[in-house]
Amino acid sequence: MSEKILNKDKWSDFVSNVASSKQVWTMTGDDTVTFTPCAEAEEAPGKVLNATVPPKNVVFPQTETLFRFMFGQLEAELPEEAQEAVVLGLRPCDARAMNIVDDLFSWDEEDTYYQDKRQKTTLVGLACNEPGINCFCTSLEGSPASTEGLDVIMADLGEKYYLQAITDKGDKLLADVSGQLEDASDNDKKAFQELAEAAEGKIKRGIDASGIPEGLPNLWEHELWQKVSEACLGCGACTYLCPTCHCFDIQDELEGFKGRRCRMWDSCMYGEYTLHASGHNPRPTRRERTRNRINHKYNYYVEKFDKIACVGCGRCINQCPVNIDILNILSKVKEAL
Amino acid sequence: MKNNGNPYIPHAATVEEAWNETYGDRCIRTFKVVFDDEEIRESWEHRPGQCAIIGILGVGESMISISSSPTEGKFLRFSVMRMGKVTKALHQLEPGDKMMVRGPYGNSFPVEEWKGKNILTIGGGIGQAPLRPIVEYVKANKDDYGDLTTIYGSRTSDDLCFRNEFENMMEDDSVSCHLSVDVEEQDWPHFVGFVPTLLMEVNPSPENRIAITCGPPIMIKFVLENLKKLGFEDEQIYTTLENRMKCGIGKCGRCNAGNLYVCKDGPVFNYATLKQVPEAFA
Amino acid sequence: MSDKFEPNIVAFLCNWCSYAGADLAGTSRIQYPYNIKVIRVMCTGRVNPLYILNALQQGADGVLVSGCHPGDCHYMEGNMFARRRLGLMKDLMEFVGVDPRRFQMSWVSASEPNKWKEVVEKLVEETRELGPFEQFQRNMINW
Amino acid sequence: MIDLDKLRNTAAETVSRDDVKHLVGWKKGTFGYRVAPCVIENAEEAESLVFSPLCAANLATYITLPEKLPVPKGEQPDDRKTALMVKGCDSRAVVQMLVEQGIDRDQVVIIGCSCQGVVDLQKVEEKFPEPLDTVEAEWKEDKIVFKLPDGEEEVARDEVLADNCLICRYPNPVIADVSLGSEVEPAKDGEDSSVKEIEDLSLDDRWEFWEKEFSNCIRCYSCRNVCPMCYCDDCVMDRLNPAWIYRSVNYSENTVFNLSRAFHLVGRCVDCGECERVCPMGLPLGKLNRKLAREVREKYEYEPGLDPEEKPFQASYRPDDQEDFIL
Repeated sequence: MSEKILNKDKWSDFVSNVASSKQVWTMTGDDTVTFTPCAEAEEAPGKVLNATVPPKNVVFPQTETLFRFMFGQLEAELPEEAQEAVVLGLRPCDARAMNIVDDLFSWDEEDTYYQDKRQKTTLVGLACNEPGINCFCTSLEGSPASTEGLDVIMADLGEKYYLQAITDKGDKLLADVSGQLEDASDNDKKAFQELAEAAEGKIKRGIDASGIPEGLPNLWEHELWQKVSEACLGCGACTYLCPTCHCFDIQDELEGFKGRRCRMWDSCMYGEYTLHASGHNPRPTRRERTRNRINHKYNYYVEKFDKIACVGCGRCINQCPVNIDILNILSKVKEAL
Repeated sequence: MKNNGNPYIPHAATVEEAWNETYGDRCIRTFKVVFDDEEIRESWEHRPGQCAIIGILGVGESMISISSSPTEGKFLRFSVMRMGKVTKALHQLEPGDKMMVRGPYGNSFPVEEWKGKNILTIGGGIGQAPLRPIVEYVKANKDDYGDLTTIYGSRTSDDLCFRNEFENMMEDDSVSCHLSVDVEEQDWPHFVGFVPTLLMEVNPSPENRIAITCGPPIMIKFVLENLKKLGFEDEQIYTTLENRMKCGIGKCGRCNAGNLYVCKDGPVFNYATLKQVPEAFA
Repeated sequence: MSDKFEPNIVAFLCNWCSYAGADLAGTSRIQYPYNIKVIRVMCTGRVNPLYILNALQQGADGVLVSGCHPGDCHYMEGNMFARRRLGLMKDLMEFVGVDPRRFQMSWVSASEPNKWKEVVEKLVEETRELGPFEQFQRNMINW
Repeated sequence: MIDLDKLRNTAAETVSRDDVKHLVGWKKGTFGYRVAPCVIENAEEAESLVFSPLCAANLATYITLPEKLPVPKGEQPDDRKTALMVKGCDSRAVVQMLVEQGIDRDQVVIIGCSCQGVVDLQKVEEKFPEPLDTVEAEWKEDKIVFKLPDGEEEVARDEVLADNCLICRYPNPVIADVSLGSEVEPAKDGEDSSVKEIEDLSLDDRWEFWEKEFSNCIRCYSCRNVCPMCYCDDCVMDRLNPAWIYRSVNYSENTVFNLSRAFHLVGRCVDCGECERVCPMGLPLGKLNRKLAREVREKYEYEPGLDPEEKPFQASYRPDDQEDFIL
């Protein structure tokens, strides 16, 4: 796989070169950073640790049209095909998250909307040199420079980027824009590896996740769930901002006689999520919902796809309005095992 | 319009017949529905116990169990209780109107495994709708199975579903059919009392018998207790779970009861598997 | 059809006064612009600001809420609550950048068909001048 | 300044009363500048309570937040009181709930703590990046002291206080069964200058500003769920039949959601700043509420949450209310 070097001063025409054929998504915004499509990006990425909203909205948008129709008629008109896209500067943990969620969207029946976008998206990840205080990717088989799920991995070597293609898609992308790239030397590669180890050492938080997936079922009625969830507000922040959360709702919308069926993100922390039309709710309080959220990621998903549906990005810890900390919950679970 | 692999596109279907089983605010209306598209009508096959998602474009869709057995013909039957936005819209459909159907979803009753066994169905209120396909399937393949016993009860006689079918099942001696209403009513010839007590009255022997039950959670709780008293093993007891479902194909993540996805691993569950999942009866 | 922009105005009229006033305007053959689409409510106190936002969202270019003069309210104080509530709604919409003339309120009693005609004409004129409402309409969202 | 032992003893006494179910207070967070709301049931747990410039959470929302489960047959509902610690603005929220009969007075035991203003985490992080180990903070006259891992840092209050605290009019609790801490004098200028800035913009610039903000909203409803004034059982925004707003997330539905929510707080919002603090997308929601609160104060001389006997703003009127906008 090809290994290239890109000088930072050539960054903007590297982006516009890629943008000429593909839709480029990069981190934009000053205080709240999100992934948005933009034709050209002036300054190089990396000054912000991670986007508030994960890049899952590139392949699984918050609101997505399933099909359009005219009210009273039966023809369903599909939306246009997705266009080729490149996500520039996402972090390795978000790419691992996409890898985890891919299994669900191709489980048994293909989700054509997700697969169409996923296959047409090339992920160019930026390794973390300065992990955040709440990052714990190393406890879940991830690392600040992991290449799992990525097509190209970039490393910030100071005034230039070291690019290494991981998949054929990545190779092809680097070939398409070889104009601004030069071949990487061995000490570039060595610098990349040193940076990777150094970053791994800077991760302070973590949890020994062994034994949690198997142990969770017999903690069903444990009182820790009440204790950790009593401050919870039941808002959707932790799930909307979680890269491995994939739950959605399907609704019909009408505008005059034009109609569409669309799906949008939903959160298991809302009360209406499991509310039956009869008024019965199998998960009536925030205790059950918090228990379900943790069990889904650390037990149910493991049973079905043999992967823990958490990549340790730390967003739910950073963004929770009342400081409900998943690592704190997991350590309580470990104690109670 | 074929959906070329897109699992979310529903198919148009015409309501051939529609009638009200019960009246009042939570009334139940049954629809006999046939697909408009020839190819889909032929290529569609479902097994008893499976569900389909029916709805009206512009209103929404909801998961309803198919209450007709594949042996009855190329149509689908749905019995819908009037509860929310979609079911209220469905209840206004008259013969000739259109609804959108997609599916079939979920697993089915393991009819192969049950060959040669006696079948006992215990239903309550709308709970009889998911059980009707297995009753019709067993009646259609009488010689593959042992005897068929159906127990069905509801609050009052006007809440009784499939009244005419139960009437002629009473005459048919190959089926031992038992009806009940909760409260004494004049000119009600059959049993009066709750379904679990009727079950103890009928006192079916657990010998080589499969019990399938479906109905309000409170009824299921006592039926399971009585079945244990009668000596039924956990593996012999089946039930269907009715959680809120949206996508039907295991993606939207909301139908899980514990680690079971009701739309993929269910809705038909063996009581032995359900026992390990405390959330199943939440 | 004239090529002038024909605004689409939704009016919530109180059943006892303004609706009767508009009805009287009709029966006494008073001509007033047809752009107004009337929704009868039992009292202006019943008009929830969410209706105004919803109307603007679904294609209205202007919204009018018209009810009884102070003191005439069939329910004694419905219009008083409406005055206070919808007055602040106007300030909020103006603060967010919606032109205040998009949403107006008026007192029209059952015996004032002429005032009803003036109010409607003034409203249609102002909304025509403002042009179509394009700030948070649903049909501008690309599906 | 409130000394912690007095606070903890009061809490311990209150929670051990047999007519009190639990006490809602603040405790040290799990990392950095965080302080988490906590529910304590017995006296020992009272030891973990703190009160510092980091205690931004408005605990009044925890009176109505717990879901009321159906009581199994034969059992009595647990109607013991909820005790909670309130700052000045939080206490006004409790009073406003009493005014609207959302709760009744004997359902709560209120421990008032006079507050010298809580910090805005973003402002603090710009000065001192958030460390991993928990940081304690204290008021010291007009400064705030942060005990960071590598030494104490002092910074002027006005540089790090939250916007609504800079213009706080009621730092001392307006209602309390037990009040702690000495009198704190309110801010001199009680007006929000940023509201004035937006008002001076032209109409189109204002819409451009708010359209960009509302397009960022991801409708996670943190602002609604944190707000003590949003305690309806089923919110009109969640209705499906009729669906007043659709669940799809775009600037049209977001605008109507945010405007309606701001409007539902007219004459009710006590400006505790929680909606702005918890919004993950950083929407300046407080500006909407403060603009409306100023209108209500100037035009109708009404301030919410001061006197439990007062009539609710939207359920009362005066004959000479302003009506120049009416044709």
